[in-house]
Amino acid sequence: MTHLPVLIIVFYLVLAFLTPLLGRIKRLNTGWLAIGGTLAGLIMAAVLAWHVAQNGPYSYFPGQWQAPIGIEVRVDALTVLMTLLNNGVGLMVMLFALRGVKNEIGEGLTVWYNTIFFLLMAALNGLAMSFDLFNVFVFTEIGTITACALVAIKPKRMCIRAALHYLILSTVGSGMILLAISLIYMVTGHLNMGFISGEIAGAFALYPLNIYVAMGLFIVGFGIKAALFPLHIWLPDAHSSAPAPSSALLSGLVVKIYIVVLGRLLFQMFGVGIFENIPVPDVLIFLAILGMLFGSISAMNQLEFKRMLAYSSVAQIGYIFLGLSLTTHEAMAGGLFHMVSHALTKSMLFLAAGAIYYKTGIKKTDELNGIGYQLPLVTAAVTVGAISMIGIPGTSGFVSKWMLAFGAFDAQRPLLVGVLLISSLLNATYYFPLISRAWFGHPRSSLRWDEPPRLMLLPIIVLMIGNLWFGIFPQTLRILVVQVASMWLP
Amino acid sequence: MVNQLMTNLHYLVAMILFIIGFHTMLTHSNLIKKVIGMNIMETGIFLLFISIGYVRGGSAPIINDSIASYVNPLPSALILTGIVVGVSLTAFSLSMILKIYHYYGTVDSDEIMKIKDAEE
Amino acid sequence: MRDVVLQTIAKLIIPFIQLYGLYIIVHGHITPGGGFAGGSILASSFILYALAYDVGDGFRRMPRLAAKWLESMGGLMFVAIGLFALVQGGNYLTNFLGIGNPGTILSGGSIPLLTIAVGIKVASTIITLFYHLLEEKRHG
Amino acid sequence: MKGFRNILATLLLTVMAVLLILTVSEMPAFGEPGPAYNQVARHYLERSVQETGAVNVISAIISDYRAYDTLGEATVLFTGIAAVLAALSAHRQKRGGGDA
Repeated sequence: MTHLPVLIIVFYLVLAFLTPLLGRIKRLNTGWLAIGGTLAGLIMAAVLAWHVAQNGPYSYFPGQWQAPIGIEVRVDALTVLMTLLNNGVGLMVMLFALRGVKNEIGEGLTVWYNTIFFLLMAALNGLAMSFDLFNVFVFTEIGTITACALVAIKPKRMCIRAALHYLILSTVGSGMILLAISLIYMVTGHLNMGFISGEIAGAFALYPLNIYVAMGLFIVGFGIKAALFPLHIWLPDAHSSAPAPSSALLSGLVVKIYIVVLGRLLFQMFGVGIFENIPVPDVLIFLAILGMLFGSISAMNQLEFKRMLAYSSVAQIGYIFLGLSLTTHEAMAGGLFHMVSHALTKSMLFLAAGAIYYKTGIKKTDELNGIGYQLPLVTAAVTVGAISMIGIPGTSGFVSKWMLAFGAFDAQRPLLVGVLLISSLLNATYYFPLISRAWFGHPRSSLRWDEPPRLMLLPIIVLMIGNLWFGIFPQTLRILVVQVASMWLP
Repeated sequence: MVNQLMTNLHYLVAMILFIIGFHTMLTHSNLIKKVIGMNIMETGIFLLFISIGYVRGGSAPIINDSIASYVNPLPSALILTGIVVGVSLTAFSLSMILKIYHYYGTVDSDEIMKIKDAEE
Repeated sequence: MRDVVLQTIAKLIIPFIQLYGLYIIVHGHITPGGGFAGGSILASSFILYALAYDVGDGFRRMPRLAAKWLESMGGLMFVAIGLFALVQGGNYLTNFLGIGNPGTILSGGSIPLLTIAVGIKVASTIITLFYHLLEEKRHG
Repeated sequence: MKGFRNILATLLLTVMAVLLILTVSEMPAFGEPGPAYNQVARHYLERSVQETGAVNVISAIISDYRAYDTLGEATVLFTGIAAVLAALSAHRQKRGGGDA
């Protein structure tokens, strides 16, 4: 049982190594392998969560070398949260991809698609539990390459350009992360986050610049990968041109894990105490607010549905960063809650966009008139997603914004509540016309009820129910995110 | 400060290499040059990391009774992994540049931007 | 391009390069080197062959399917060695074999095995990457 | 536009270069056993022969003490090849094709 954290990763790796070989068998559809594998991964994550709930957090040491000598794999509330989210959303996306990816990338590439998916899942789960700086770097690289490959795999020239843009910027980010790791290692002599946080006060007294520069490089490096506002320029192209399941994975999971890793580094390794000397949270709050406003305003001007969703992601990432950098329990919990909420909502919206494209070939928002007559269930899901993005009560988006607002009061920054309101209004200005057009617009052609295949519909519905569930019964998730927040704050 | 810089000349050179690589990546529009810049940048970081491990008078960490002092082995071991990561990234970006050249007939990112603008 | 001098020299030195690469891999735990260095040297011999002759000939020497198998097997071997330690009751990737007599080739427990796995992985990956990029360029 | 971008990049890099050089001037001295040469490095050097049996300490680190990283390294290689092959075969025999 204690081996589970590493077993999840090894399991995905074995599947990834086997998939290209099994793909040669004609009758075997590796899509089912992906679904089965992710289901098993989800079960393992659930057992791990149960284990942690019973026995509390623990550390696992591959190779039986204790922490400073070997690598530490940390299993705590954050690991539980992220592994459940990764495997859950991953399973839903793969259910959709069984039918919904061939039409975008072609039959022959599904084997490679599934291979890359398994590698991505290994990297995401690895990042969720890694407690060693260099190990974080290695998994970050696997995540970067696979994320770019998920975009590049679509045979459109737009995609290869977006993927290359993404890869080059991500590489700059990786370089900065490695440089930051070397600066930290130079003055502390450790790579384990726990031991670094023990040494950091002493190192800070002697070599403050090293620590400052390393922190800045970490923020910029992970900020590029997590699309923090001025560093988000790769995101709209990459997320909108990718195949629908890839967009859902990239937007729902990949961006989120880097935010979490950055949070772990800033709050668990550097510690909140260091912010007394340098106002990093204020800078992050400023960037988050700019991102919230800029993302929404850009989203209004987009004609393409997926592009609009991509810009909306920029705004939503702003909310998450806002919550994390307010550094109060409530706000941080709100930011993490919003992260889960956005992962569920945005992946559902991207899958719905994929389903609409699969059924009707529509990509533009102004062609969605009366789509609710043809695809009522998908449109219902889009509606729930939209009102969750706006933050109307009953959805998980409302709960997270409520928590964020309380957190802003806690932090004695009531002005931020106004920013939250303005940003929600901006969200409403582009999501409401979309919904009203979809339900009440004059349909272009047929009125026949014609939903996509059940296997594509199921994940969309499940994600919608998940969203509503956490909106109406937020208590379980709330307990988890509050635990993470109290782990990060003294 | 200059004294300190001269003592840390290895670190300084590594940092300058990092900046050169970064500058190449940001300002050159030729995609191949961007990849070259990426490799220069990585080399700078690798040099910095390796120099951290150096101890004056130390020899390579192959244990032998006749040797008194060794360099710090951990940075070397880590950079071995770093190099492999660099290889994968370079190969992937080169393969994408090949495809970009097939599609657009150029490897200049500014011209590619123009082609996109003309289409939309 | 077919050059007699190049081809003859390549033919002569390729076996030595390969032997050297294998030596570096197998002696990874007692001399400088290891899986990555040895694997690269091994791969360079195949790349030299492809450059001196032709990528098509290169693919005949190292068929795509074999490369695919080797890649997956290198990774799976690594994972399997790690998992074997679980069966032995240790944590994942614990060194489960005896440490032997340090300084000789049969020492270091599972370290040589892991080095060989990495060597296979690195060699096959570099060969495949290079061949495919070369082939793509030829068609392009 | 291009000139503006280059000026911006150069400015940004100048700031970064100054910061990094300042950092270098405050770093632990090169070649001395500084903070990085701590008990962890000593443990590797002093105990690796007894603990792992490998004379080459770097081998001992990459395939025993930190073998989990090496698993990641092997995976990065596999990822690289999967990504390259996916990108190459996705865009085969389609030249100059537009975005339809």
